[in-house]
Amino acid sequence: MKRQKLVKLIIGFGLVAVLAISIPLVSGCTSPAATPTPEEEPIKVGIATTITGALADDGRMHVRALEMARDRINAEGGLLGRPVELLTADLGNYTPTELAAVRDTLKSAGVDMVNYNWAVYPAVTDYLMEIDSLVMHHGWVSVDWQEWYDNKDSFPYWMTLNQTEEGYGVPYFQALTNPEMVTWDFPNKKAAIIVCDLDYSVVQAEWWREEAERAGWEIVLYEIHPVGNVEFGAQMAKIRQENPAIIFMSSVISTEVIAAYADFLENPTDSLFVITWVINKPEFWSAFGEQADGVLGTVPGFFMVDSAYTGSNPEYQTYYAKGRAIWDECLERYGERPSLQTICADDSFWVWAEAVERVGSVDDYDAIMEAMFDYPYVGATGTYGFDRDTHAGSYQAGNVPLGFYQIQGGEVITLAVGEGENAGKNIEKITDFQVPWWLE
Amino acid sequence: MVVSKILRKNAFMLGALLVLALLPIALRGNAHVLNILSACLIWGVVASAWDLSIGYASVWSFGHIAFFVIGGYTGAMTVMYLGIPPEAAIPLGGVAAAVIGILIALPCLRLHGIYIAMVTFGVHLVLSTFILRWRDYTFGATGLSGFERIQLGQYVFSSSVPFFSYYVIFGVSVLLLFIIYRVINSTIGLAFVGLRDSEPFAKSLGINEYKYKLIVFGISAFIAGLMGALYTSFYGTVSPFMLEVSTFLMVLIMLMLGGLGRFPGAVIGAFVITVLSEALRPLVLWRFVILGAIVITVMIAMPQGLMALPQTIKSFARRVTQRKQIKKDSIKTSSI
Amino acid sequence: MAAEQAVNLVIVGITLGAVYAVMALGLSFIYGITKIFNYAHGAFFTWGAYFAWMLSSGYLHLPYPAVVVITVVIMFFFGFGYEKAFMYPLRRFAGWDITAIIVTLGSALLFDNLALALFGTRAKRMPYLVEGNFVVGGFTITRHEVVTLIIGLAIMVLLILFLGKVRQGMAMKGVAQDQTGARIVGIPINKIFSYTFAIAAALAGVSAILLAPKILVYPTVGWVVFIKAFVVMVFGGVGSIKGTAIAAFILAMVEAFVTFYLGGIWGTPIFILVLIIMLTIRPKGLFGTW
Amino acid sequence: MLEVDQVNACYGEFHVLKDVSVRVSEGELVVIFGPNGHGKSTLLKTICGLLPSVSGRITFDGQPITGLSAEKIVEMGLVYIAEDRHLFPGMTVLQNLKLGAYTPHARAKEAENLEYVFQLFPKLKDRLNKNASTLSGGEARMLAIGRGLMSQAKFLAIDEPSLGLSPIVRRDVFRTIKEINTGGISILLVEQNVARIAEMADRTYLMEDGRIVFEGGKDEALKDEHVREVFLGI
Repeated sequence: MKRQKLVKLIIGFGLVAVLAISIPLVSGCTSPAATPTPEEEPIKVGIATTITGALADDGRMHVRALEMARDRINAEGGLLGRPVELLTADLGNYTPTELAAVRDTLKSAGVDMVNYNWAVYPAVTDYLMEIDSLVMHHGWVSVDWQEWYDNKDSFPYWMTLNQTEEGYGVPYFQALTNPEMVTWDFPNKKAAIIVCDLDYSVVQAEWWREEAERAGWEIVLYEIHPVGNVEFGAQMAKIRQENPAIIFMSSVISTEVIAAYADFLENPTDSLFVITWVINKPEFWSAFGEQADGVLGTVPGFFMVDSAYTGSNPEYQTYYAKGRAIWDECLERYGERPSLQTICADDSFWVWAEAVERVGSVDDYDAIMEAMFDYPYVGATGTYGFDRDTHAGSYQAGNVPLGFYQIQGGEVITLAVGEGENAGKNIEKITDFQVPWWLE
Repeated sequence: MVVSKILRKNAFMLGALLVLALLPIALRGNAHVLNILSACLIWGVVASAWDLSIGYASVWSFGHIAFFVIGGYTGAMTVMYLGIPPEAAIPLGGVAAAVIGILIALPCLRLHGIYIAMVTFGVHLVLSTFILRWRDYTFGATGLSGFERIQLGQYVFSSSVPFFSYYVIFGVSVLLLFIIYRVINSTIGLAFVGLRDSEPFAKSLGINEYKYKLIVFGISAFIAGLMGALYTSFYGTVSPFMLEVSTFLMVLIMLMLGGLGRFPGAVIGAFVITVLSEALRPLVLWRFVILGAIVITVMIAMPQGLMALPQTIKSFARRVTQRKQIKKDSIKTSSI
Repeated sequence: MAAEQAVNLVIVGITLGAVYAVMALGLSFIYGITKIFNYAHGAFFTWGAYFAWMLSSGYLHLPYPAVVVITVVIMFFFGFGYEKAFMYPLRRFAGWDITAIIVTLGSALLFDNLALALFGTRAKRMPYLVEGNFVVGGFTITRHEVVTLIIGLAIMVLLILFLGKVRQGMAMKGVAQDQTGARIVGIPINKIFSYTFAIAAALAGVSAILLAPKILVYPTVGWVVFIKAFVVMVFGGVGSIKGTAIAAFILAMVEAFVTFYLGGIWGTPIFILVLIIMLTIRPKGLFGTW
Repeated sequence: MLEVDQVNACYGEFHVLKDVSVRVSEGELVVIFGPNGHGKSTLLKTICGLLPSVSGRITFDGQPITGLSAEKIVEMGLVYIAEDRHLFPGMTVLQNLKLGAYTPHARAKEAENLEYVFQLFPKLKDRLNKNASTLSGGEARMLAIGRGLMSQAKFLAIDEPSLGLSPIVRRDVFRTIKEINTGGISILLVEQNVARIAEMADRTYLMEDGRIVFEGGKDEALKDEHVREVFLGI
């Protein structure tokens, strides 16, 4: 009897000991093996992004931008003569355990900057602030930014490239009904709105709806569906009955948009199919090929994907040249077009790199931020002048152009670009609108 | 004499507790590892509470992750909107979960097996709708964060203060595990097991099935909810992401890998799965493929779960020796 | 106009119902006959969809009838192999049914993530079985929906005939009702188990082919359908084909009408509420037999 | 016809059968007596392949059947009729009988066997389309035996056929068993109820605590002192 207990005891201790030993081994994986001499010690850039989970595609696009930027800068002799090293941490499905792991690994690795896309999940902001290094966030989601803004006194080192979410529902509706852009006689003034139950999408839809109602449109369907929903049969039944001139789908989840559009295609109505953010994602157009032709969308930031900029605006020509370079490199290196995520991540990296070069140090965060405030940065998606209060390069669709797109011939073509408060009314036309094939 | 007997009888558990209590010191407060250990403990308790229901009472509740999340939201929201001190909010999370647990137990009273599973899983499915709809208070899919945490002098209970927080979680976990242990070995626990093993017999002894179903739902939901509130307070955030299938799947695997109805098997399962899933993180996309393969292999090799490992070996050894003995005997008799 | 709306909704309900029913029958088959609750059934659906996708728009671009046949055959062997590899080795021990549950959990984890690792998160689109519409009177019905309904009903009729008239089917029913009894009369239990999984997997494959053009193919797509199939199985009562079919149609109609009138967000809650009310009246589902 | 030689078997960790040897010749009706829980049922289950044996040899019709699966043994014509019947409760009497003829071997003779079963149990014919769960105890017993016969049995291993039946029904059942036996099917019967069946048996065994403690020919059992002591309390 005694021996049995002893055996149990030994097994118990053994098990816990094995666990205890294995944990440090695990965490050991992330810490560098040798300490190089100070002058060639790499500058560490942490990437907090989604490698797995539903938004893995965005994460991949994000990481690609930084890989390209790293190689470019290292080929030119590094930043301040030091090589740049990337450290990717996976936000996965945003469970708290994962967030804590991201924070703990990046913090213990001692990163000099954290590059972060967006999560519509303010808790990520809380965790990234605890790393205590400079955070370059490339925006569009005000909840992430708002969480920082509410805590800005305790953590000043947060920079947001774009804080434009609320701005772009209104100009989007304006652009759609702008005869300069959409040359199609609307058969009626009815719109159906399908919204994904995420704050980001709901806010946009609300603004879009308000503007539509102000313009005298009738909203025949305003339907918020659960995140990840893929069955749109009932919604389409209603749409088929009402036959509205516009179907507006406000969702950032590509799967939802693809499913809804697939259902729509089964028996199309006399409507424009209008989407938001997903238009820039290769996920969407790769699912439909030519069948995606005619879908309209918008994305904040100057993002000329498949169409060339032939206008006269010299600023836009600069943006276009930069964006085109990244676009070509991405296509060559990864065999796939970039999404806006890629271009914006690139901008957010170079804003920082330029400021670091100017200051001559990576860890003097105050000086780096001062440099950002003082010198606007001209990137591939716009000119970013950082505001001392909001820490945002562009605020509420302010100084960064807004692009309106249509898929034509399987490619995302820019129809028009607008800027400022009247981004949808006062547009620069780039390409002719095509009446979607199902309306012909 | 009595002390030494208790010591000997629970050598395994006491040894494990001692190691867990001393580990942070040995690790010199390594934040990453301590947070993983804290997660192990939290999931260990949740899985054990769930085991109370599935393993001991054989009530196939699929609502325990929902109870966990309900506890989390209650904890966070009472602090945010009612200004209740965070220490008090944590047990409140448990109470809220227990109330919902008992409410959901009512339609389950007449049901069995998979039918209970479905009704309780219904809570899980419906909960996210309510969280999303009640946007004004729950902030929908964005989740809650930035609420007040427990503070003890200069120490804050948070995953960014791992050393202090680990001991808080350790203390609460040990207390709750002790309660679970006591429940298992009490008359209530015996009634659970009786109902599980032979319902007609248990009924003939005057054990009221309905009463015990309500009790088991109440206790296990309470513990799950309390841990949910603790988890929320520890990580400072709660969101409907927790209701995704992956969490449900992982905790159920922890529980069953350890062995159903074999306290503290669920805790061991939680440690193994949590540590493994952290250890496999560098594999990125292949991580859960490998984890799934490990789970399958382990279960095929050890069908009774990890907790039954010593027993499996023992009974295997006994069977082998028995067979040898029988063979020897029959040779003897046949030679006569 | 109101009539058209109602008809449209009924069509949505019926087609969805047919697919849920086929999926739920597979789940119910496995649970009824082998007493294993197969968590990996969603993964069966996912993989059925991926196989179909690979054969059609993904890589091989085969004609659709060939895709259907090959997918069903692949899924049949997938289910067969799954049982042989993961379930059969467990059966040497007492209490294996519990162990089997965790192995199905583990394989759900494995297969879902295998799809993720191999094909990425990006949703794949599948073409419709048949393109185009029928216009009957004032109503437009897509051909795909008609085909879905026909296939769904045909499968149910075939299964009823199989279980009632065919010796192998009766043997399956026998195993479901009394395993020892089945062994006594010489029914090979191991084979029956394997074929049960094989048939269930093939059914999951069929529902994947029918539903994937509408809801796409991505690594976690199976869970969406699995959960609905689970509700349908419980609602209809385990083991009853009739019950499953009726439950599938009722629930799909409820879902379609609720989504239409109250919004998509209320689909699931009402779905669950109907289930709970139903179970309070009949604790074993509509026609629970096994 | 059936030879059980030095068989040992375990139920979980309990050693139940200890060096059991039993023999049944062609056309014989052999009865094994013994108190409850002393391994009689385990012996039948071991013979029929429902339980594995640890050691020993079982041959049937001159072929070793140790370790064969239950379905192979049934196919050979050795059919087990369980004490707790194990009918298919959700199926009709006819469906139960048809499933009895599951093996290919039995399928060929299905009609013939069905005829024979109806001849033995005319009552079953009236209940053909009733669910098995609605049958009375005696009818269910008949159905169990009938289903066994449908398997084209050469040999029946019957476990306590009289359990839970009224004396009149019991007599009927025993008479039918004898009739089957005279029809040419060998039978190994396990029974607690000595008095009636012993008269019909060709040979008898007594099993106690997993061992065969007595073996005797026709009518010898009732004369044996030990048997009388154990069972008749004399």
